[in-house]
Amino acid sequence: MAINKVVANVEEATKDIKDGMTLMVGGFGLCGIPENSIAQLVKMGIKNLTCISNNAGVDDFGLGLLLKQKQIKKMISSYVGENDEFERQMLSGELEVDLIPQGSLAERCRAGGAGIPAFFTPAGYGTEIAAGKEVRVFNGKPHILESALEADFAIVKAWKGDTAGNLVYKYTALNFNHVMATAGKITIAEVEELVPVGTLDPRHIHTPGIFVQRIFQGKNYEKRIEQRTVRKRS
Amino acid sequence: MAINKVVANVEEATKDIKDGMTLMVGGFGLCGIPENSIAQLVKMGIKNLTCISNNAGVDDFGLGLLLKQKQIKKMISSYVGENDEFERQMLSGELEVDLIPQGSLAERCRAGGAGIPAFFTPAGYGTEIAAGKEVRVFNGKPHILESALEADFAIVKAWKGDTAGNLVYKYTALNFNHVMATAGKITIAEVEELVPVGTLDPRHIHTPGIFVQRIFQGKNYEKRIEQRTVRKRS
Amino acid sequence: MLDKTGIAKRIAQELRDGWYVNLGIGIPTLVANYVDKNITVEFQSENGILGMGPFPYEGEEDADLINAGKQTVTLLPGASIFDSSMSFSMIRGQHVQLTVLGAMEVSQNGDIANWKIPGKMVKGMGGAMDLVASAKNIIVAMMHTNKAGESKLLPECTLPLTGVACVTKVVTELAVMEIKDGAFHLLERAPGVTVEQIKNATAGKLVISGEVPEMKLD
Amino acid sequence: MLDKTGIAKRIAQELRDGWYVNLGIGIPTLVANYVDKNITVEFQSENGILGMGPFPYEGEEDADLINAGKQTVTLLPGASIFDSSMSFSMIRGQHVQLTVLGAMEVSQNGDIANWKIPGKMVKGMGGAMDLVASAKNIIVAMMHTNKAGESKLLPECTLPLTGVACVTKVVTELAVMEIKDGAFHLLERAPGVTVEQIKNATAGKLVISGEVPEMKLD
Repeated sequence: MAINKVVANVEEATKDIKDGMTLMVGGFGLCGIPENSIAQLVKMGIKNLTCISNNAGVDDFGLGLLLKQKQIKKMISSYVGENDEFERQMLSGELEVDLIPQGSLAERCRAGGAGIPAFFTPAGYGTEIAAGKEVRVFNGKPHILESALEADFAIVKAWKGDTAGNLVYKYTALNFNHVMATAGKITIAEVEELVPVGTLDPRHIHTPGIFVQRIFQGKNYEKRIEQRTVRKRS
Repeated sequence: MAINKVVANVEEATKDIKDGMTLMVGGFGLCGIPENSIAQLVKMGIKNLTCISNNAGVDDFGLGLLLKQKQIKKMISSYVGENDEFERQMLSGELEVDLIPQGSLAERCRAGGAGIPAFFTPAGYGTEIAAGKEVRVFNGKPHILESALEADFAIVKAWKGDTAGNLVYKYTALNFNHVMATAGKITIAEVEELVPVGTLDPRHIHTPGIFVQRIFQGKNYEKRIEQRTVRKRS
Repeated sequence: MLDKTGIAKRIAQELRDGWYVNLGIGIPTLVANYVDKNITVEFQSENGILGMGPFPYEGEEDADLINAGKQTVTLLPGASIFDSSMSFSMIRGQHVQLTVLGAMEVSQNGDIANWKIPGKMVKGMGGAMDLVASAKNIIVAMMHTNKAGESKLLPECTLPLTGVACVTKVVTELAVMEIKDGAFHLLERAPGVTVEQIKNATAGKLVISGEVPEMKLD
Repeated sequence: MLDKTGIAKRIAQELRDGWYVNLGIGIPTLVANYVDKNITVEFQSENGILGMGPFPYEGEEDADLINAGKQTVTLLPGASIFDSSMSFSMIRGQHVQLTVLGAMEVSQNGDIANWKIPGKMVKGMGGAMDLVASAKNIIVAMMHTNKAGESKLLPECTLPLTGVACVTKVVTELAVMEIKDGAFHLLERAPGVTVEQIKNATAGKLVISGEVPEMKLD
């Protein structure tokens, strides 16, 4: 049989997350975010968190909920645009912010999971992002050295997951969830549908269970849409 | 509609492969190798090839067919064990061989496709593989700097592919085929089954069509098994 | 003079059959509406889509299917979905033929500034730094001057850079310019716009060779 | 003294519930046959399998489903398939808890040589260098001496290295040894083998503390 990663609920999954820890939180905007786990972190009232997440949610949803309670000390993100409370805390100096090019953020998470401590990328060369970083020219083009990111916990959201921790994501909810799942010392996956092993096609698994330490059946997903754009039927 | 990558046949797919070029050839052992394209390269009689491939085939199949015709000048591989002609050419000095740790080979191909010119890995530190390579310590552990690999042509074999070049592999025939597909200046995919766009689930595509320049319906796959191991029914 | 739609239409003329294209937020997004019917291009969205389609019909929005601007979108036949690291492998590895994005400033050297104004709230660069550092062909869509009437085409950028020596063309409400050899080379005038107007609105070095044609838009 | 099966059985006792394990070719492969029924482990094969099962029944072999030794295998429920770069992400990223592999020489410092003999045909290191450079827990399964009767447990390896200071335990036909502080620490004797025999067969520094128990095999 496969290794069983199932925990009873969000409380058990997150029980040992502590003040001051570094968390990776999957999602892009509000798409594919671990809603249940974020709500539980709010409830637990853990403080001084460093959150690595592409975005910072909106005022009343996603990581915005943790920001409102001032539980986050530092955000490591690529874009944090839709959040007034974030802006207030950042401008007042309450919140540290480390902005990273989105591709470098993704690659640094992947590197963290893949045992690659550092790599060269052209992104950010010649900008303030490159300050203090090693520059090296390859094929006539300057690159900067970026380092791997790791986290005490990676918290991701998947569409379907099996008891062995294998994960499948729905459409663009894949985004940062997969790379972050690989980079947590402990990775927690909440899923819309927890299925028995043997249900998911071995060829179609996005995140193999080896990267996931805990999985639980999530509930009451709101799946809020940030920018509802539609066209008229002609 | 999607961009159409279909070419009529193996002749058209390979027509501009020339003497002295560097080719990546997908597969692991004889599993998932581009049989049609290899046969065509033999027929074309192209010489002085540098082949990047995890293995070198066997005497009468896979890249062994190119070796027999002395079409390969240099092999870049991780394991070349099952081939007497290879051994003869290597020991006589006719064939250059660059042996690379398998994980570094995979990562160097991925890096080539991903615009990462170099990365640090612990693999090979303290061995002859590290000769002449930069060593740097991260988290107390020494790593060596490895560079990206690219190829004039990457030739891969998939199970199903659509006209837009999207590829799905069958089980472990995935192996090096995906990373190599991303790293060719021109990538040729031969498939067991060429299907219309819209047939493959967008969530289950292993190699997005953007990496594939030419795709064709292969034929007469032999799919030889190198080590047939079975158990008795009890 | 062009409106935003006009700029998008003109940029759409730059697209070539078989290209993969990444469109930024704002005017660049509009480019998708004006692709020549005789060519096929596929749109890449850096959050993980290739083969992105138009907005969904009302009632068919899926919270799990958005573009990099967080807008609900659809998939065209032949589309694929992938994770953020593979998405930027495509971008960094130069598999995307064209990137179109907005800017606050562009220099005659091809430097671009579009992510940060000192003293103002910084929202972040998103994928812009990866895109401009990687793509071989980068077209900037923007207004020629800012709200104060000052040129956004400069000898050197004054704002923090997003990337250096990377922009290949700029399309504004006034003109199409190519950037090479440390100068803006005027290729086309917008309908009704004079070379003089463009000169006056361009602070960076502007090269004008012979007669400058007026752009043709359908 | 143990035969190959005995070595595999003894190594199987090192497995812990919930571990992912990579088994090399030869004796290590046999370990899979002796896993305690009360624990669950999953086997990783570096060509791209997690949850590898036993050989297929005759007639059910699939050329597209092989292990790193190119042998036809099966998948267990919960298995997953992935490409070579993700496979080595698992290995390099230390997600695999235990690697078991064969060796030609092991030094008292934990260095291992198992891929090349100067003057002989070199077949390549395959994934061995990545595995030994990455795994936290590396057990070597091998014979204590070579065919000439010379010890393979040495002060220093004489053959080209595969990795440095990485082997944690060695299990041979004679003994189980832990490597730490620059020495082989004798943990267990094989049935019927004396400490003297092990001493004589070990060229590297061997530390013996108190009574050395005989290993227990079912």
